[in-house]
Amino acid sequence: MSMNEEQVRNEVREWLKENWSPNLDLVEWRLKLADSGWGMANWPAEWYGRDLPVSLVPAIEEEFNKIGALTIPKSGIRMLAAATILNHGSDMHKEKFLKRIITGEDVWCQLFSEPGSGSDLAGATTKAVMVGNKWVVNGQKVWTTSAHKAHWGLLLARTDMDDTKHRGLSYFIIDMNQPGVETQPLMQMNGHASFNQVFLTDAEVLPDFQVGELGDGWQVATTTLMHERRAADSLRSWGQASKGDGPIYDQERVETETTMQPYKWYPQRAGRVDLIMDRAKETGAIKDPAIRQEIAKLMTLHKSAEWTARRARAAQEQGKPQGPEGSLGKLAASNVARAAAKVHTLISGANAMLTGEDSPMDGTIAEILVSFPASSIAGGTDEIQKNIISERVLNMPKETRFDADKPFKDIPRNTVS
Amino acid sequence: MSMNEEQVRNEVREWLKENWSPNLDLVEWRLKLADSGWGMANWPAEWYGRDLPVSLVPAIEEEFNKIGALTIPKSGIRMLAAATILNHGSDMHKEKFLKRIITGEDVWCQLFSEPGSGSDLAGATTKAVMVGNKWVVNGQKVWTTSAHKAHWGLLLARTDMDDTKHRGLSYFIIDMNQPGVETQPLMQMNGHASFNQVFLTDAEVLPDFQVGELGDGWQVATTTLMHERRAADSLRSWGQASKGDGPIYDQERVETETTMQPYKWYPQRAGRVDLIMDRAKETGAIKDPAIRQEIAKLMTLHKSAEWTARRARAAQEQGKPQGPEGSLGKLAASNVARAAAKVHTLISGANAMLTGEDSPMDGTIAEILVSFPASSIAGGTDEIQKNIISERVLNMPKETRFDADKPFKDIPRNTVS
Amino acid sequence: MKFSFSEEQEEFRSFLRRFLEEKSPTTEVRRLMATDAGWEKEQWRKVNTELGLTAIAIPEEYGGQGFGLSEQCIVLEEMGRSLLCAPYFSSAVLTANAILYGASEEYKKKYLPEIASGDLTASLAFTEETGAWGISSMSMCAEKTENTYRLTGVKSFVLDGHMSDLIIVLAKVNDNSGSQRLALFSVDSTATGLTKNLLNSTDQTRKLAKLMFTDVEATCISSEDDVTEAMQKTFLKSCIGLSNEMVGGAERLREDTLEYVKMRMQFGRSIASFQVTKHKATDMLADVELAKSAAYYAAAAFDDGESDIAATASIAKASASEAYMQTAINAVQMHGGIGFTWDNDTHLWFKRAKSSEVFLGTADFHRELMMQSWDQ
Amino acid sequence: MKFSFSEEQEEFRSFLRRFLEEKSPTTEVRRLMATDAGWEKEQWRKVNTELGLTAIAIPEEYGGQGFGLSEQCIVLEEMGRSLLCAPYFSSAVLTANAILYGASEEYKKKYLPEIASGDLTASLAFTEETGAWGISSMSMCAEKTENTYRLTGVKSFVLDGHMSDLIIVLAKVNDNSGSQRLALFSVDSTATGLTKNLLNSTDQTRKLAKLMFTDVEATCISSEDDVTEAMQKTFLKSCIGLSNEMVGGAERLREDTLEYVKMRMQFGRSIASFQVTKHKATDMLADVELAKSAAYYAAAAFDDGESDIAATASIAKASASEAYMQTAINAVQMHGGIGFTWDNDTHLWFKRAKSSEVFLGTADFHRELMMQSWDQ
Repeated sequence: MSMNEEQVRNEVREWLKENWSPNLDLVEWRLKLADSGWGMANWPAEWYGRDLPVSLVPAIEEEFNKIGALTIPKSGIRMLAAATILNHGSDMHKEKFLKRIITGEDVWCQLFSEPGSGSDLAGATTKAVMVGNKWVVNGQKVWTTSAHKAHWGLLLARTDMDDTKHRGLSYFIIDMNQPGVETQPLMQMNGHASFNQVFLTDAEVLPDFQVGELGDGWQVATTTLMHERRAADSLRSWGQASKGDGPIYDQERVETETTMQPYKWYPQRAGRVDLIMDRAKETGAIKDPAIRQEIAKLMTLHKSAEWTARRARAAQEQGKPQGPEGSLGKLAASNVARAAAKVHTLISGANAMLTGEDSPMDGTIAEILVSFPASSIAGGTDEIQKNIISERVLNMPKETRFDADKPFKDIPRNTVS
Repeated sequence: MSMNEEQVRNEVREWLKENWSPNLDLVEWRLKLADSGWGMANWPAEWYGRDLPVSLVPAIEEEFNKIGALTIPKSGIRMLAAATILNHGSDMHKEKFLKRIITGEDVWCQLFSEPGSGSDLAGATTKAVMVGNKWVVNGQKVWTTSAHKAHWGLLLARTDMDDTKHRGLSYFIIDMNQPGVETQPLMQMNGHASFNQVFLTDAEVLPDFQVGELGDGWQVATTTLMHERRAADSLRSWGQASKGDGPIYDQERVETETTMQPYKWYPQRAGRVDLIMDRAKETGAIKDPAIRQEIAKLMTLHKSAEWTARRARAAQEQGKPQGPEGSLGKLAASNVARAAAKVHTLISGANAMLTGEDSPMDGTIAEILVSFPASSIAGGTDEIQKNIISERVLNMPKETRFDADKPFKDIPRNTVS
Repeated sequence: MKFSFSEEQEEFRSFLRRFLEEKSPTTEVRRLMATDAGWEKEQWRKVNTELGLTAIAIPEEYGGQGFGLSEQCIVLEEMGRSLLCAPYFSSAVLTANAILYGASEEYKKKYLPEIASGDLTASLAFTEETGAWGISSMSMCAEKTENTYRLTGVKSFVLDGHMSDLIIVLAKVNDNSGSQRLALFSVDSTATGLTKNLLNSTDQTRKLAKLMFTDVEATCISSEDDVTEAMQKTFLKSCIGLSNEMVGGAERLREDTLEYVKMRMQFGRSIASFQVTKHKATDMLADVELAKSAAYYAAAAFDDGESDIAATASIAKASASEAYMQTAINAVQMHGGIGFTWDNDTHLWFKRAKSSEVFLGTADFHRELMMQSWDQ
Repeated sequence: MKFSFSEEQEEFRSFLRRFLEEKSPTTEVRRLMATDAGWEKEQWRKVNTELGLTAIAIPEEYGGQGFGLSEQCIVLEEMGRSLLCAPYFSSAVLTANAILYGASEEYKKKYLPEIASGDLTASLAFTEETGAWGISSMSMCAEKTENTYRLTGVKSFVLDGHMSDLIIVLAKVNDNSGSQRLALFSVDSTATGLTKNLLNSTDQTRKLAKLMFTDVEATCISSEDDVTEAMQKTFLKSCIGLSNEMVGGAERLREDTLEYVKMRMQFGRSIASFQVTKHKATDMLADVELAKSAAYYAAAAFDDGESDIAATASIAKASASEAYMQTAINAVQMHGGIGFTWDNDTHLWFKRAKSSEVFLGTADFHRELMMQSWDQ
């Protein structure tokens, strides 16, 4: 343990002793964290942080956890907003938004994907045109989590049709509570509606709310996406509300539940390998030698994926550069989900046709069978993943681009989905 | 039955009655077939045929078979040579070569593939340069069956490095018995040497032996390849020497055996599904429920591939246009071969490690396990097959070409394998 | 064996396809699947009367058209393609065949003409709560009274069982000698003591019911002492029928997906121009075509009385189960996010693929059946 | 559990890799595999003495270096990578562990130091002509005489059995009570009545022998009445060792194939630029990396005394069997025709993949083993 870490731990402990109380109001407590800088210690001291290296954050959180003090949830779109604003935002942005991101009072959403640009985000066609002294935005966004509850949106919009695809985009923060923004839930094949469609009809954005320079939108979005990828990796462990008695814990539990609401079916999407052995024993399917083989195949895939993740984490903890094993988690998860759905089908037999209360485990098994296909699509399809791995990890040649150099308006595209 | 067919059948019967005898010498008999035109009845009357439509050939062969009269084997490189010569050759070529193709006195080989151009035949770099009044050829060819026994070779060579890839090629008939042609067997991983490498070092070709115009080589080669594909489809049934007593049958059996020598391992390459059930019963593996599943998977694949071929044949016999089912045989065969090798491994267990006399069925099983990978490579890899099917059957866009328009010398390529 | 569709058959198929495209677009499928019944009497009567679909494979002597399984499989394939919401598989395949092979002349004459005309809908109740598909694993036992039988117990996964006019039940009967035999019973859908529960099924286009019998009066309609063989024939014929229905759905999904990727642009090019998409589309073609061959062959082989028909039926079902589900997975994947939404039609077939994968037995189950018929 | 290689381990690996690249290029592999022996005493002694490879995992008290399985697995992985022709797996893995876990102190002291130094090569004869890998399926039975035992019967698939100085035999012994127990015996390779036949193996780099015993004198070396448990431990440790050897070979094949497709031009472009090639290369990476994780984890778990180690060992072996064979199939395919030729090195690993797929049990076999250990 470096001397530095010890010092920091001491400081945290001291500060917590004086400030933490489970009887505080959640926002009140978070305001203390913002003002002291202990909530986001790796942020600049100037902006609610303490300029500490990110590597010390786990130690700080450990000290919080020891005494049951609540930390700031590090995930969710609002943290992507914070990262983007810290990197590319103006002082006004930082002043206006960062504190309420820490307190959780503002809900954020991300307006990047469009019906016509799913894998190809930079193909966005939503337009922002300067009319008078305001940006006027028209277009349609999709796959937007929490859009209906959001106060602010991170918006990628085209400000120049004549420039190239990547240079014609700009990045804005848009007020979601205005007449030009209409939100519709988007129901999935599993009956849940985790996402929204957002229709922008002459929606307005003040010039001050542009992030980065005009035409730099793609670059700014890249920052958001980079943090999104990291956040996705930790999504599974996220949403575990702290355990404890006291009003502040209750408040946090409500917040977590609300935030996690759209993700309720995510464990099923991943295939619920954890249920396999019990289900096989309880149905007697475990006695079927053919099903035994399928279970064992699944467990082999699942365990080796898990060990691969552990291997990557161990290497990272040793400070080694990331090896190829670190890039395979998402692909492996798709394969596990698909294989698990197959095995659940075999185990459940005729019951695999049923859903809701008639289905095994009150619909959980049924939900797996209509949710697993999302694993290989959401957050970048398997195909896009394989392109990326082959190019970045294996150094294979990039796909020839047909859309890099010409004006965006000349690139063939779909106008609707 | 059309009147026409009945007439033809009568004529054949008459002619056979007068001419066929099992006591004839094989070449003598084939000369009769050449002269009468009954050997290759769909060829032009002028060139050893009778100008009959190809659809009548089965009826003619049926009449031959009824009385045990030998027909002309319709497969082998020499028939590709004949088809190419009939289409693109000069009268001199027809006069010089066709008769001895019918009699089988000349052996032919095909000199298209090179170490640097396997899937991409038009990338051939073997050069033919006119020196004085002869073509002088330098380069290396590979995958050449029977090159060591061949009298003549069908040669694709580059005559212009400045023209485009496809326009810079010309087509020649080369005399294989000359000092500039050196043949080496090419051993495969299964220990057989079905193919040769052919080294051409200042080998000579007379100008008369060019087929088609200068620069038309690729077009001429396309004819050869089209017939090769058809021949490949019928390879399985080929090589069944006629049964019968008499010197002519003995002669044909020797000829067939010699011709088939390089293909001895082809049944193993295809996976020998025919052996599966007996092997499973004899080893007791049939009692293993996991292996039962694998056998059933293989049989499902095998049977449905077989029925797909039957479906295609039935449609063809009804005169319907070829449906997609007709294009899937080769891909299905690769899958069957791979699956069969896996199942043979499971059935044989530890014995799958052994070969030769120590291996089950005197090495047959071992040969399957080191031969099956050729199924998905030889005659066009699975990848090339899938490109072709997606483009021609499914009408999907063609791969962008990087080698179509520029001078061949400017196209990046491997100089050696 | 003849193994290609005749010109008449092809014409019938084309006609039927156009007809169903018009009568059963997905808007209509979505409307009907959201109802408890799952189909509408009047609408179905109109379709059926015009085309005689329920009559097609019933012998002429029982008021049918007397065609073979091959012809009926054309109907099934096209219904699978259009996801037509109708009580066809339950009445005209499962129950009609159970009666045809297992009932006495008296009951064939009584029921088959009505099924053929479409006036009577019928369900076959054979599976129970274990969900086992094997005929021999039924446990319900009929109790003999003076003139009739009485049934107590539960049948489940009964296709259209909540709506059919007639329920044909497979149950055991205790012989005087103490041994058991299988018999067929007819039960009126309004019989006292019969409770019918519609089950929640993921595939809303295929309604399943749980039927609870409490001392329900039933008439024995069996032609023979034991209907095991008749039921096995019914089962394998239904498997072949289902396989044909399945390849119809798989083919439709494959075609729609191909059309979508050709239309969809990303990165300035059609996604159909990506080599990986091209190869996947080719794999899908191979999956579906091979499964089609097996389904077609099995139907023709049944009509021809082929001896290995049990294994052939299982090959068809195993092949269709895997091909349809794999096609559905690929179809969602190739549509991307939009393919996972409710408004996109892909999931309608995806769910049918899932229910059909399981209905009448998974591929694993049928693979074991084939091995049993080959390893005797 | 610690689950990453330390800097020392990584250095050892790099050193070993360079060393083996130099000493065991494929020209050398091809030369040695064509000999009956399969390896050369002098050459092997030189490699072994310099690096102490046979000593690495033998406890210090028996003349070894006392490292764990994890360290030995680094050696095995690198040997699998280079296809080193040496009697390592037979002596230092199979036999050394059988002695370590199953022999009495006397025999551990007698044999292990000599195996550690490399002066003694030894083979473990446990499988018989049935080729079954389960310890309990051995049938050879030792006959007790006054001072010693005598063996009659056949052992087969004995790794390096034709060349080893010492043969350790697993056989049953009839108790006075009439029950049977398993015991270990040592037999001198020159013993009277012992006939050693080199078997023709497809993978010429891995020599197998059939040993025929006719009344051969043997010494019982077991430490306990019954060595079943000791042999099971030996078996699962060997499975883990083999898995690590296998992922070494798979990784090498994967790398070589990737290098080849990057270099190979067709249609005016590197074939590595085709999307299908890129995705296949990614699939290969995933196959191999996941199998590596399982192999590494199993070795570390063994050293840590994890309770679920039997299932873990089987996961490692099943994963390695499938990944190696699949990698080999892809490697030949991606090389195209040239990958099918004898002169190209791909087939050397392809054949090792095939023999390793089967040696110590196929993936199917190990999947059933895992289920047995989870479903008790």
